[in-house]
Amino acid sequence: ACNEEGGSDPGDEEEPAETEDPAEEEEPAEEEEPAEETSDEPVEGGELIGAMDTAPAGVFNPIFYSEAYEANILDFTHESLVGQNDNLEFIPELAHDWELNEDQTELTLYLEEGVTWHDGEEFTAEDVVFTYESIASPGYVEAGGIRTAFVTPLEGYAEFNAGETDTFAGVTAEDEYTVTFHFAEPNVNPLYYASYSIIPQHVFEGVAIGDMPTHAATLEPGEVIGTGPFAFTDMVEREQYVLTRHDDYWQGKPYLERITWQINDQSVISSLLENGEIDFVADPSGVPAADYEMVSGYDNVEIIEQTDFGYQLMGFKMNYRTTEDVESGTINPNNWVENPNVADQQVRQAIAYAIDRPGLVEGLLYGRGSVINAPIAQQFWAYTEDVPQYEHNQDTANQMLDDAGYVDADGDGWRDMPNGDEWVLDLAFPTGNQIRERSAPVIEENLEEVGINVNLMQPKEMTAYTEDIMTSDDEQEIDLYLIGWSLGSGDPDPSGLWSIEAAYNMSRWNNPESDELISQALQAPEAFDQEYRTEVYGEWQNLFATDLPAVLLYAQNKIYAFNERLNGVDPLPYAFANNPHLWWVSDAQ
Amino acid sequence: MYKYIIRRILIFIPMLFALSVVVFALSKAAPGDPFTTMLDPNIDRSVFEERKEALGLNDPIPVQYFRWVSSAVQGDFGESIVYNQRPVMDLIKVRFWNTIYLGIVALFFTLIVAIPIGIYSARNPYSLLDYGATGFSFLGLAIPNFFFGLLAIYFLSIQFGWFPAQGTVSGTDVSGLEEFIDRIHHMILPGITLGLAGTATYMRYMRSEVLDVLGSDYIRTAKAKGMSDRNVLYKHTLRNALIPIITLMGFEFGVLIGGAVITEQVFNYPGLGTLFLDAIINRDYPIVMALALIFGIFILVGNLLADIFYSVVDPRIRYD
Amino acid sequence: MDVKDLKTYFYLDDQKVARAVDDVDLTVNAGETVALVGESGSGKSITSLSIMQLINKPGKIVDGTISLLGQNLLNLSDKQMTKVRGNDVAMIFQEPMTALNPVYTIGNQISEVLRKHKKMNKKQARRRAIELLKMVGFPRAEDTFDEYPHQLSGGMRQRAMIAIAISCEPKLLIADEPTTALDVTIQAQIIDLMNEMKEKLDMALLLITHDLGVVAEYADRVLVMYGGQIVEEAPKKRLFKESKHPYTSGLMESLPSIYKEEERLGTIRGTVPPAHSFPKGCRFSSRCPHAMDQCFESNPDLIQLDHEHSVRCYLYTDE
Amino acid sequence: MDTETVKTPNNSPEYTEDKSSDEVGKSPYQLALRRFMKNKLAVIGVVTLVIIILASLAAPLLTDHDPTDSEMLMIERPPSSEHILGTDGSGRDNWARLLYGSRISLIVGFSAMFFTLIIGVILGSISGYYGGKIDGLIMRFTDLVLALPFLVLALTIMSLVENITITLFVTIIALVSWPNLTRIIRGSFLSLREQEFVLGARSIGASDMRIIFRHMIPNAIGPIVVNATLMVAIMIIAESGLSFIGMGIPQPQPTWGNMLTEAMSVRILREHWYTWIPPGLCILVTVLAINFIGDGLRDAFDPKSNQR
Amino acid sequence: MATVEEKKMTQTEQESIVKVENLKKYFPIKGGILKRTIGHVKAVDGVTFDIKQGETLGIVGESGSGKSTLGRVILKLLDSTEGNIFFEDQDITKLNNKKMRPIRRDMQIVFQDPFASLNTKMSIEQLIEEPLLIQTDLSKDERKEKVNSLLKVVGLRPSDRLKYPHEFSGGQRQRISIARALAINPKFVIADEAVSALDVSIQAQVLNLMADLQEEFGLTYLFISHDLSVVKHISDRVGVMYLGRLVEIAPKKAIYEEPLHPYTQALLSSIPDTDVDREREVIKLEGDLPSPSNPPSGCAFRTRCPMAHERCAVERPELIHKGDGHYVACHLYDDEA
Ligand SMILES: Nc1ncnc2c1ncn2[C@@H]1O[C@H](COP(=O)(O)OP(=O)(O)OP(=O)(O)O)[C@@H](O)[C@H]1O
Ligand SMILES: Nc1ncnc2c1ncn2[C@@H]1O[C@H](COP(=O)(O)OP(=O)(O)OP(=O)(O)O)[C@@H](O)[C@H]1O
Ligand SMILES: [Mg+2]
Ligand SMILES: [Mg+2]
Ligand code: NI
Repeated sequence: ACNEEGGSDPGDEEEPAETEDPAEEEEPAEEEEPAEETSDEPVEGGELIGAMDTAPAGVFNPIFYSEAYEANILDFTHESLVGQNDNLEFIPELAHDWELNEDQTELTLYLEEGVTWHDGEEFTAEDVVFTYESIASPGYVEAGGIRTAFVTPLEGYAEFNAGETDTFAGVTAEDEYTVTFHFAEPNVNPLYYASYSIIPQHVFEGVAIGDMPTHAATLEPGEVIGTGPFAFTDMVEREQYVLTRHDDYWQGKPYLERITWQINDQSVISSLLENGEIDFVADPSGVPAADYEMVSGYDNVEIIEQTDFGYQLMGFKMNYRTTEDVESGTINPNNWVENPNVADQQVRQAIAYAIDRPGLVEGLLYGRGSVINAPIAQQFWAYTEDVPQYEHNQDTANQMLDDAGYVDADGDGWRDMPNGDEWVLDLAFPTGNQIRERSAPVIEENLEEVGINVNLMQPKEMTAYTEDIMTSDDEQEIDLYLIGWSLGSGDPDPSGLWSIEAAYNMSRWNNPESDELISQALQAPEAFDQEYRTEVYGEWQNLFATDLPAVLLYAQNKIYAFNERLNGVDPLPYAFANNPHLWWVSDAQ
Repeated sequence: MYKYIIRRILIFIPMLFALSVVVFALSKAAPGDPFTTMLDPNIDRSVFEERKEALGLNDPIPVQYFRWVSSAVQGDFGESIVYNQRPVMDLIKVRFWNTIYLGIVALFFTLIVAIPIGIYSARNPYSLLDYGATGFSFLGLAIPNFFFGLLAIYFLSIQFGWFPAQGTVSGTDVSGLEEFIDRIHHMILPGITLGLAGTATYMRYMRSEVLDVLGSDYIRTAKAKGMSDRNVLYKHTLRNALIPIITLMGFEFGVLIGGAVITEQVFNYPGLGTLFLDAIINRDYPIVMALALIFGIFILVGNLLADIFYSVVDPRIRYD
Repeated sequence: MDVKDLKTYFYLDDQKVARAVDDVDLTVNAGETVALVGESGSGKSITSLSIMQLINKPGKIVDGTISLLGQNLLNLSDKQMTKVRGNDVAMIFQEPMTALNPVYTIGNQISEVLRKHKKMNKKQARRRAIELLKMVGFPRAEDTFDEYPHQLSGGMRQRAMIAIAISCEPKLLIADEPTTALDVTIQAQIIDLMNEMKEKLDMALLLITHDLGVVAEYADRVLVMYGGQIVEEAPKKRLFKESKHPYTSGLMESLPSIYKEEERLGTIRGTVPPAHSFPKGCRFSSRCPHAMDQCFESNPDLIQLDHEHSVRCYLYTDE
Repeated sequence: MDTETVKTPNNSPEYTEDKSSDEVGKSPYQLALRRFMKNKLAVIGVVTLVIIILASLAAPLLTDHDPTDSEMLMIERPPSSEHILGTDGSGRDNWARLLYGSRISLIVGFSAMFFTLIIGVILGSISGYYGGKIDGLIMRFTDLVLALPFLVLALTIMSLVENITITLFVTIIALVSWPNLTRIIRGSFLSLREQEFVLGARSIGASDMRIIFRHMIPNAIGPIVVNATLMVAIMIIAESGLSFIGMGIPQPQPTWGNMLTEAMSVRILREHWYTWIPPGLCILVTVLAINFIGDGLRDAFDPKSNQR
Repeated sequence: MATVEEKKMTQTEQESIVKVENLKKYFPIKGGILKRTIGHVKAVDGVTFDIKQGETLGIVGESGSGKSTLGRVILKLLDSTEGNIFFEDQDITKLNNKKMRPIRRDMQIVFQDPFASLNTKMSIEQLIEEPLLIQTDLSKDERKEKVNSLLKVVGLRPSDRLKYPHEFSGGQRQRISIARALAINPKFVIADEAVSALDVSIQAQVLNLMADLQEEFGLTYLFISHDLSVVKHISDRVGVMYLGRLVEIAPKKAIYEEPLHPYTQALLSSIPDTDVDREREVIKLEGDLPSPSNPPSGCAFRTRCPMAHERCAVERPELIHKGDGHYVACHLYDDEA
């Protein structure tokens, strides 16, 4: 259940491997006052209507949900032990304190006391144990769960999952308010594993894991129970999802009485904002870049623009899997077949020079984005600009291609392979993201300007497309592909996307040096030091940008817009909904 | 007449069977299985195999068909692939009535507009209103309904704010009459959009049928009997003119459902049409199959009703 | 009933005018059966429809008077006319298959008239309708009352039509080719029935037909129509024995008989010209074996040969 | 009796009616054409359609732009001398897309009609002519296809294929839209089959093929041609509808339908009329023109019908 | 009168050209819940007769009595249910379409409706040429020649060749139909109500033409009509049909002067005649023609017969010869035989 949202919403992106997407549901318990705040005192009461362009599929259970629209609801209803702040550092949430042992194999967290679930029950360490046990339990994957990455490094996972033991040794409750995570091996970023949203044991106890996805407490308003500031109380399916204030919220009663998510077509959202029918539009799509100008002209609307937590890229299909491997589902680099069309590093670099990335940002993104050079979210401490930049330069590109021997041998106006063979690059791209779709012909044109014959392939719908690139990459047809990743905020580790054997390594980039660096960055105990990791990741990013399995194109800006009557908004780098209990509206009666 | 109806119903059953076979065959023609879309590399392939085995996807096709049909008869269409294994029936339930209501509004609009205007046109051919109606029906047939929908949203909803642009209700806290009015208010634009083409068609049909009937011998007889114009129109003309229209109405169900796929999309209306389209895009075949079957049943029942109604209106059909 | 100078024209698309009925005079007295004969397209039906004022666009009654019991029907309003139709004048049409509304029962269609003109209530109308059905020879009249037209045979439908027509005991019954679509044995029944009803109710009967046999059998007086005009008028016997107009004679000649043995039939060459392009002079001139120069010049008037016989032909202008 | 027996000399030519001379010797097709030409709306329809077809053929002469060429820095530009109708969201020239789009819209409309017509004529004539079992079989099959709405069936089939090309698109549309035409043709054939002239043809020993092609199809030509014409209009609309929901001819190939999908935003509707009005109008005008022609044909072939 | 005499002579010498034996044609009636065949319309129910070379056999009967069906079955435009059809001593009952083709040269049909029996989309030339094209291998010029001569024969101008049916009146169209039927020199022509739709004056023209052609080409006619006077005028022998059965068949004179069957008598008496002086006694028949799907038992006519007795209800009368080629199917004459 990878959740590429292939829908019609422009600007929506794919999520990468599960290792990277959990942070979405985290609420850092940041105590600082909202940044750009008016001097007015917050008032209690009032309601808010938010818009999203696609309805949630309907699974409101943190351990089973799969997409950003469901996350929009869960962001308000469920909480984790730890959250993240603006700098992506972990901060206390349901756990007010924690301790780590020397070799980072044991993490003990001390929970807030007096936290109540929406139904009034008390939140305890047992709930935490229950949540992790559920994810680790046999049958979880079969039931459709995709969050095993949070439990695999924990001690005893394999045995518990195989049904060999009855108790999960990975997470244990020391007492009612103390819980310990036991890692099988020293862990570089243990808090990340403690950042998963907690579900109530008293509600799900006795429910077989296989039944959980269809249980009322997963699906139905009023039955979905969390500890968050708002409870999911009502819905008109596919139209309205109502969140009502949790009066006993442990961080204090939220100001707003009610927040309603309304599903509106992208085409009308901007105008609904203008006439005040909706109050905010945020994740996952926000306001389309094209509408920025128009929306910013509305007197009653404020805009927050920030870099997206992800990037778009054009990958080079450097190797193909063999048919047998595809059929058996194995990923074995030793069997891979090299793609001669893009095998030459110099050629890949030349292509990078040939693409006018600032132009893309300026044109297709209406300037609302940035060129990105390394495959780590810009907001992370690990990101570095200190890599080869490939500024748009056709002369350089031409020069490099000439040097590499890719010249027009037969005089047809297109460059040929050094051995004189025809050189045609097949560029594949998916439908769904309008901007990306539009970038394909632009890239084609850019490359043709330096004499590279590019064949634009028929765009496919997202699911079919990823299937082509990932699972049937033996067809040996695709040379270039477009894809976008939105990244998790928990840890910058790029292994899910770029380690050699990662399924999402769509380029089939086979550079042992890269794997070496990636694992080095996670190597205990050196990696306990963030400085060290920063350094290693810097090196890796350099390697990436030099060897260039993909040209990173741009990172689109998220454009959040909300009615000025809404106060207290303080988005995180990766999410709009941050401390919604502090939101208030100036016109509440 | 009962015989006729019974026969009509008996024909319905093999059609239903054939329909289910077609739907099933179509879904089996789909490349891959539900799990090819589950790309998650962290899940072991053998898990898929187990689940396939458990779902019986490796059984012989007739066995699979039989299982599908027998559970479908009990209202169990399996689980959605994309919507996190939610039972297909649950997903359909929520949207089913929305589409039915929308269809009713569209049909209501169609009839309420098309029939009186069609009659008027036929009785006053080449009058101003007749030309107007003809112009309207030409335009109504020439404008793609999504385009009409977009224009309607833009002008009537956004510029003038007369109607809500989307959804079926404004909020969750209204009830009773208020809710009813609210729902109707929400359905007007999509209803008109959906009914537009039908209105145009029926207006023309009605006109030509009434003209036809007005020229027939028995109308001359009625006039020769000294019947008043009103009587001639309401008693002798209408019933005869409506007979062919009723037959057409059977087909209208199909048109409405097809139209609903697009119209619901335009208005972001949570009905079966949007569900179907989502399922198609996501290749969520359990939903596609269930909906195709349901749509087929709609149409078959529509035809059945039309035929039965037809036999009520036209005595000639009753005894054959 | 008296019809004078009746002119009904059709204004066709291309500026042509079809003079379907042109200067027709016709009188029907009470208790009398008058036959109107002529070939197809000679204007018989239009004459009768004009009397009923059931001419549809693009046709129009251009001129003339139609007086029924001294009242000029052409001066009546639409509403007044609906009171006359079916009540004072009734009509039977040629096609029994299509002249009844297929979706209503026979009974319904009869009682409708009674309720309208005789202001009967439902029950009375039903009783009377069943009486009428019996009168026109339905043995199971009660059942027939609830039957639909498609359940009846052609002859039965025509009888039902007659029942409708006589239900209000009209002064004048117009029968436009009432038996053409029926078989001879049924035809005999129907015409007998009409005559019987005529006698019983003392109606005037205008019988329109192209079958000279029927005319010979049942009419009192005969009018021969050609090209929208009456070309000869005479009592039946005189017409058959001493027809004057070449057209009438031609018709007689061309009719095979079961009692005579003729080797060859006489014929009239050519066909009836369409109503929008009659020859300039006498309308029959193009087919007439006796046509003289004069005939191609102008159309002769109807000449009164004696008090009961008149003819429209230049052959007799001198006499 | 003194009147002479009037005899027509047996072998002498008959008097024939005076027809206006221009109608003499005109075949029914010529007469239909004359009636058609008298119908003002229909003629306007033909002229309009011819202009549109010519424009689409002459597209390269009317614009220098490539309809699939994106100019990244020329996105959503208002009309200028360079871009007569401005550019779309991918920086492609709207005018060029309109012209080239007409090609695809027309190709889709006409070729779908053509395929449908072939299927419809073959199945309909077999069914209507031979009747009996084969008729029953074909009609049940037709009913079955009709039991699923056009769009639902088309979408379902489209979801089965991965790469939608124009040919495939047209094929799918034709595969789901033949039943109506088949029924119409069968209906005509069924009634023609019992007509005396068909019996007459059989009585002189004409073969089935001859009867179908020489006698029945020409006499069913009215409904066939009319419905085929209207089919083109329906197909053009269907293409635009499918494009709208993203299941039509894929970008960057221009069609009027997928040009219109750009209008799925209030901003475009409000500020960029030049992006959506032209394709919208083109669909409207083309479909209107075709419907006018269809109506004209109906009246021309069947002057009695009073449909307008 | 000489011609008539001659004809009579030749006729007796000639062998029969068409012979039908116990011919039956049942149309199934579908009904019931499953649309099964629940009965049959016995359109033609056991008809036996023969037609001699060069003669005209008239068939009369009321609407629905099976006249047209009989004609179509003989031409094999419809398949017979039972019985045999011989054409020139060849049994054609079981021949398939292909084997029939050469035989179709010799048998032709002219239909009732002059508006429906010509393909309006073909010119007169194409129409008349079509049989030549199918049945002969004449060259184009020869065919043209032949078309011209045929048009002359039926009294149309060669210049009419290029016209289309809609430009002709009913009588002229009927002439065209006749020309078309004659194109391949058939020996046997069925005229199914060929003049019924025409006005009397036109009807006379066509009847005369048919008589002339018979003389000229030595044709044999099966002349179907419901009009007794017309049948009398043209036929040599006349058969009377009632509900799919032949109730009487005899030379013309015998039928019209001494009809035997009560139905024939009634039929004759109900024809209105133009002879205004003749006093006739009309035998009025009660009721309508019963439905051919459910004919009365025994003698089908008994329900309307003024002389019916018990036997008529049980036993179906067979055609019996009453001498001089006069056959009748009625129990009144059984015992006399
Ligand atoms: N609606 C019409 N439009 C134009 N001409 C008409 C119309 N109705 C009748 N006519 C013309 O009027 C003439 C007389 O027609 P009418 O129906 O009275 O003939 P008829 O004597 O009743 O013939 P038939 O025996 O066929 O019924 C015909 O030549 C016909 O062409
Ligand atoms: N194709 C058919 N299917 C079913 N019944 C038929 C068919 N053709 C004829 N019949 C029936 O067979 C019977 C004889 O019909 P046929 O046409 O031979 O009568 P007819 O004597 O020619 O009558 P008419 O004088 O009306 O032409 C009728 O009851 C008719 O309903
Ligand atoms: Mg008439
Ligand atoms: Mg017949
Ligand atoms: Ni995933």
